[in-house]
Amino acid sequence: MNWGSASEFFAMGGYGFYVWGSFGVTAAALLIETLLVRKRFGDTRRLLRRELAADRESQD
Amino acid sequence: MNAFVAILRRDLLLAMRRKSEMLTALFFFMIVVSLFPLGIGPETALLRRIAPGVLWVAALLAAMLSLNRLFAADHQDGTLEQMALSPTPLALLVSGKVLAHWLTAGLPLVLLAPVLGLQFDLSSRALGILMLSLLLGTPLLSLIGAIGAALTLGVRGGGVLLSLLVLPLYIPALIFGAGAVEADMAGLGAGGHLSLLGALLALGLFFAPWATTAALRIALE
Amino acid sequence: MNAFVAILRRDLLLAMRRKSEMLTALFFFMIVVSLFPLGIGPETALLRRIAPGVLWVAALLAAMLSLNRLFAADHQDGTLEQMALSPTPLALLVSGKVLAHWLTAGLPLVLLAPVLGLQFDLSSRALGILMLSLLLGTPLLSLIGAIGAALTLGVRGGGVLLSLLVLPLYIPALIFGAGAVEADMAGLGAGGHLSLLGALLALGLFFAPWATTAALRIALE
Amino acid sequence: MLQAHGLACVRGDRRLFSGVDLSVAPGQWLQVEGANGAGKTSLLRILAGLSPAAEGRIEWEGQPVAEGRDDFHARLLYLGHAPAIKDDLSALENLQTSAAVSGRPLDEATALTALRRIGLKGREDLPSRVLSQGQKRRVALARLLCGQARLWILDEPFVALDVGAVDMLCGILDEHIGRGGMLIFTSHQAVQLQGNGARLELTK
Amino acid sequence: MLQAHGLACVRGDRRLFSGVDLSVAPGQWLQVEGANGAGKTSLLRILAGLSPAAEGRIEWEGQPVAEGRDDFHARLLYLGHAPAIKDDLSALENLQTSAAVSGRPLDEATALTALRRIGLKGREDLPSRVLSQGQKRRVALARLLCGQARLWILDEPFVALDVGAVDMLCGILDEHIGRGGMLIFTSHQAVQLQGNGARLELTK
Amino acid sequence: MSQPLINWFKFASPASFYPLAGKLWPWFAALATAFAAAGLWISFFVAPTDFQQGEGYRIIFIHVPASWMSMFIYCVMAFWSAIGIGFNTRLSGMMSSALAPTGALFAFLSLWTGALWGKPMWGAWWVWDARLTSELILLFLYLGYIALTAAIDDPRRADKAGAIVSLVGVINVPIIYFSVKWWNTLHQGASVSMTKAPTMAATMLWGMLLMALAFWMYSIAVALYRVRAIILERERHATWVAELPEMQR
Ligand code: HEM
Ligand SMILES: Nc1ncnc2c1ncn2[C@@H]1O[C@H](COP(=O)(O)OP(=O)(O)OP(=O)(O)O)[C@@H](O)[C@H]1O
Ligand SMILES: Nc1ncnc2c1ncn2[C@@H]1O[C@H](COP(=O)(O)OP(=O)(O)OP(=O)(O)O)[C@@H](O)[C@H]1O
Ligand SMILES: [Mg+2]
Ligand SMILES: [Mg+2]
Repeated sequence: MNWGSASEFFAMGGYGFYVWGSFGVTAAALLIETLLVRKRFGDTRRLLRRELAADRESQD
Repeated sequence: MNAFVAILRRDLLLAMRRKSEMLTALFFFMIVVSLFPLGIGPETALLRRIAPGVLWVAALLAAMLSLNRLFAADHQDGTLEQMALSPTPLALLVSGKVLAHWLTAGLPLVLLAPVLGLQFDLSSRALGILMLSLLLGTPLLSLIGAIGAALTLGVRGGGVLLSLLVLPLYIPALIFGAGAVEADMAGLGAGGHLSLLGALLALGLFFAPWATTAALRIALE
Repeated sequence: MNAFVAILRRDLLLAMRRKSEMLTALFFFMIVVSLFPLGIGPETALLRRIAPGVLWVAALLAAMLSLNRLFAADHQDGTLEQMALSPTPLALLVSGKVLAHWLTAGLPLVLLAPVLGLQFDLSSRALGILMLSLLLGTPLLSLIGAIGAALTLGVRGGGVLLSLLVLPLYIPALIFGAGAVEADMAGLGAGGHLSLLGALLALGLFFAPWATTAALRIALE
Repeated sequence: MLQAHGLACVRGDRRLFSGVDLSVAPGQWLQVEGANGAGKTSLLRILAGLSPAAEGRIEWEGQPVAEGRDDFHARLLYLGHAPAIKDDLSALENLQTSAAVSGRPLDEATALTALRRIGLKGREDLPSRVLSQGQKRRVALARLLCGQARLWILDEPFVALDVGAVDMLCGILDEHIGRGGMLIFTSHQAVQLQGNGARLELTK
Repeated sequence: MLQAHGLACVRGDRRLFSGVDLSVAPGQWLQVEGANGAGKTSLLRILAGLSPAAEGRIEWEGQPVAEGRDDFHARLLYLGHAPAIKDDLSALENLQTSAAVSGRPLDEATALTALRRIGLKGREDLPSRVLSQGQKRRVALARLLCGQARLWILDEPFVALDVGAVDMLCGILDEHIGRGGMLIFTSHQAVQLQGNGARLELTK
Repeated sequence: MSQPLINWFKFASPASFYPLAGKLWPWFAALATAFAAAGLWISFFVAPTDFQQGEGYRIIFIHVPASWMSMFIYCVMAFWSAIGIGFNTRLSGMMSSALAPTGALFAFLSLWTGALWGKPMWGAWWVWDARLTSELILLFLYLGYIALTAAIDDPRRADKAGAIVSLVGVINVPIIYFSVKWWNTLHQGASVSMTKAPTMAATMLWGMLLMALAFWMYSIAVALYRVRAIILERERHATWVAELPEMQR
C-alpha cells in the first residue's frame, strides 16, 4: 500500500494533474467510444425495424 | 439579404456534406506544420525561433489550397450563371461565399494554431498573439483569395496560376502576422503589427467583394 | 509500348498547351521558398541552417499541388474509361502519365532548386547534393502521389483529402532528402541518405503503378 | 415583351450570325433552330445577358436591358447546357438552394411536389451524383415548376429525356404559355407546342 | 458474338434490373430502351467490362470475358455519356491521341478525312473548348470512322446532334452492320437502322 | 484441402458472423473489465513509487499499452485488407473499418498520455523525437484511412480503397520508424532524448502487461460490436436480417 490517505492518493506526489489527466482522459475516451458504438448499433436497428414494419404494412 | 443567407447556408451544407472537408483543411495545416521539424531537425531553440513564420506560412497555404473550390465547381455546373442572373446583387452573394469559406477554412486554423504552437514550445503569451494575428489575418486571406479564384476561373492551368496571383498579395498579411508574434517574443510589443493587420482587413472587406464580382463577370462572358 | 509513348506525348502536349502550367508549378515553388525569409527574418546563419528543409518541403508541396489534375480531368471527361478499355495494360498507361507528371512538375523543380538555394547562401557542394537528392526524390513523389490521386478520384472533398493521404507517405522522402543535404553540411557525408532514397525509389517504381491501377479500377466501377 | 434588333455575334474570327431581329410577346414562344454550331447557345446567352452582343440591342418591356438588369433578371429563368446541379446535394436540396439563391425561397412541400411531378419520386434524397443523365436534367427542370418568372430561356431542354418526360415537359411549356408567359428555346428534336409561336432559323 | 446471361445490376439499395439475357451476332444491332434511370447506362458499362455485374456472366466469342479481357477490349469501341474530349486539344489532336492510346495510331490524313466526313470541316484545329455541344459530340463520334473494332457500344450517340448529323450517324451505323459489325446502343429518339436488329426494354 | 477452407468462408459470411460476434463480444468485454481492474490495482497500489520520477511514472501503465495497441491494430487492419484483396470476402473490409476508429483512438491516447508525461519529465509537452514523431504520423495514417472511407458512399468501393491505403500505409510504417530514428541521431545535439525508465521492476512489467491485455480485449469487444452495426447497415436488405430475432416486434 503506497498511500497514507485519500488526499495523498489524489495528489500523486505532486503529479496529480498529469497522472489523473492521463487516466481520466483515457477512461473517458474509452467510455465515449463505447457509448458511440452502442448508439450507432441502436440507431441502425431502430431504423431497420421501422423499415421492416413499413414493408410488412405495405404488404398487408 | 435572404439570398446572402441562402448561399451561406448552401455552402456550409456542401462543406458538411463532404463530411471531412473542414477537418481535412485542418489536417493539411497540421501536417504541413509538422513537416518542417522533419525537414529541419528537432532542436527546440531553433524551432521556437522559426515557429511564427512556419505557422503563418502553413495557414496561408491551407487557406489557399481550399480556394480553387471556391468558384470552380459553381462555374462548371452552371450555378454561377444562375447567381449572375439572380436579382440580388452579385457582390452580396459573393460575400456570402467568402464568409462560408472563412468559416470552413479559416476559423478552424485559428482554433488549432495554439495546439501546434505547443509542439514548437511557444510560450502561452506568444500563443495568444498568434491566435489574435490569425483571427485578423485569415479573413483577409479569404477575401484576397476570392479575387484570385475569380480571376483564374476557367483559365487553363488555373490551380497553380491561382497561387501565383494570390501568394504575392498574401505577403503583407504574412509579414504583419508573423511579425506580430516575433515582435512580442522579442519583447517589442505586437500592437503596431496587429493594428496594421486590422487596417488591411478593413480595406479588404470594403474592396475585395467588388473586385471579385468584376472578375466573375469577366469569366462568365 | 506504343500506347505508353502515346499517352506520354499527349500529357506533355496538354501541359504545353496550358502554356504556363509548367512555369507556374515552378513559380509556386519559388514563392513558397521566398515566403520563409519574409516570415522568419533575414539572418543568414539561421536561413542557411533551415534551407534544406524549407526547399524540400516546398518541393513536396509543389509536386503535391499539381497532383489533383493527374487523373481528375481524365476521369471527368471519360478518357479514363477509354484507357481502362485499351488493350494495353492499364499499369503501363499509368506509368506513362506518372512519367509525364514528373517531367512537368518534378524535373523543373530539380533544375530550379540550386538557384533558390543560392538565396539561402548554401555552398556549391551543398547545392549539388540538394539537386541530387531532388533528382532521386521527386520521381518518388510523383509515384506515391499517383496512388493518392487515384484513390481520391471522384471522392467528395478530394483535393484536401489527397494531401491528407499523401503527405504522411512523403515523409521518408523528405527526411532522407533534406537529411542528405544537412548531413553533408555537417560534414558527415550524404552517401547513406542518398542510397536509402534510391532504394525507396526502386521500391516505388515497382509497387506504385500497381497500387495506382487497382485504385483507378475502383474509381471506375 | 422581349425584343432584339440587329443582333450579331462574333466568336474568334467567325461571325456566327448578324442582323437577327426577334420579339416575344406574352403568350408566345420562339424556337431557335440551326445546325450544330450555328450559334443557338451563343444567341440565348446573349439574350439572357450572360455575354455581350457584338452588335444590336435588346429591350425588355420597351427598356434597354442594360439599364434595368436586376429587374429583368427577376423575371427571367435561364437553363443552359450545364444543369447547375451539385453532385453532393440531393435533388431536394439542389432545388431549394437554387431557388433561394435566385431570390425566391421554396418551402419543402412545394419543392417535393415539383420533384414528384417531374418524375423523381423516391429519388428526392439521393445525392445527385448517382442519378442518371436524364434524372439530373429533370432536377434542373423542376425549377420550371416553382417560380413566377415571366420569361423562360431554355437551351435544349429536351436532351436526355425519355419519351414520357418529353411529353410532360411539352405540357409544362404549354401551361406556361397559356398563363401568358414567354418562352425561347432550342431543340434538335421536333416538338409540338400549342399556342402562338414562331421559329427562328440561324443560318450562315 | 457477345452473349450475356442472367445479368443483374444493383445500385445503392435498388435493384435496377435482373435476369437480363442478350446476344448480338455479327451483322446485328441491339437497341437498349427504357425510361430515364432504368439502367441503360449501367448495363452498357457492365457489358463493356467497366463495372462488375451483381449477377450473371458475359461471353465474347463463347469465352467468358473475364478470361480474355485484353482480347475483348482490342475488338471493342465504347463511347459513353462523357465524350472523352480534352478541352485544350484541337479536334484533330483529340482524335489522334485517343486512337493512339487505345492502341491503333492514326496518321493525320486518315484523321482529317474522318473529321471532315463527320462535319467538322474548318474546325479541325480549333481548341475543343470553343466548339458547340454538338460539335464536341462529333469529335468523339469521329472515332467510329477510323478503327477496326468489331463491337460498338454507344451510349446515347444521337444526343445533341442536329437532324442532318442524326441521318449521317445512322448511315455510319448501317455501314458498320453491313460489314458484319455488331452494335449495342441506347437512344430516346426513334431511329431507323437497316439490317437485323432487336430491341431490349429495361423495365423494373 | 477444400473442406476446411469452406468452413472458414462460412464464418466469413456476414450472415453467420453477425450472431457469432453477438455471442462473443460480452465475453471480451468481461475479460477487459477484469484485466483492467487487476491492472489498475497493480498500477496504483502494488507498484512502488519510482525513486527518480516519483508518482508521475504511473502514466506508463496506460501510455505503453496504448502505444502498443495503436501499432498492433494498424497491422491487423492491414492483415484484413490483404485478405479482402486476396479472397474478395466482404467481411474483411467491414473488419478493418470497424477497427480503424479504435486504432486512431489509441494513437491519440498514446500522444496525449505521452504529452502529459513529457511536461513534468522533460519540461516540454512535445519534442521531435523518433518515437513521438512516428506515432504522430501513425495517427495521420489512421485519419487518412477514416477520411477516405467516409468520403466514398458505396461501401464496397470504400472497402477496396481503404484496403489499398492500409496496405500502402503498413509498408510505410517501418520505413517511417527507421527513417525518423536515423534522422534524429544525426542531430543529437541539444535535443532531449527519451529517458529510458530504470530497469523495469517485475511488478511494473506485470501492471503494463495486464493493462495491455485489458486494452486488447477492449479493442476486440468494441470492434465486434461495431462490426455488427456495420453489417446491419450494409446488409439491411438481405432476408436474413429481416428474420433476425431482434428485428421482430
Ligand atoms: C507525446 C509523447 C509520446 C509518444 C507519442 C510516445 C510514444 C511511445 C510509443 C509509440 C511507445 C511504444 C514503443 C515501443 O514499445 O517500442 C512508447 C513506449 C514508451 N514510452 Fe513513450 N511516448 C511519448 C512520451 C513519453 C514520455 C514523456 C515518456 C517518459 C518520460 C515515455 C516513456 C515511454 C516508455 C518507458 C516506454 C516503454 C519503452 C519500451 O517498452 O521499450 N514516453 N512511447
Ligand atoms: N474562337 C473561336 N474561333 C472560331 N470559331 C469559334 C470560336 N469560338 C466559338 N466558335 C464557334 O462558334 C460556334 C458556337 O456555337 P454555339 O455553341 O452557339 O452553337 P449551337 O448552335 O448551340 O450548337 P449546338 O446545336 O451544337 O449546341 C461554334 O460553331 C464554334 O465552332
Ligand atoms: N446509390 C444509389 N441508390 C439508389 N439508386 C441509385 C444509386 N446509384 C444509382 N442509382 C439509380 O440507378 C439508376 C442508374 O441509371 P442509369 O444511369 O443506368 O440510367 P439510364 O437508363 O442510363 O438513364 P438515362 O436515360 O437517364 O441516361 C438511376 O435510376 C439512379 O437513380
Ligand atoms: Mg448549343
Ligand atoms: Mg444513361
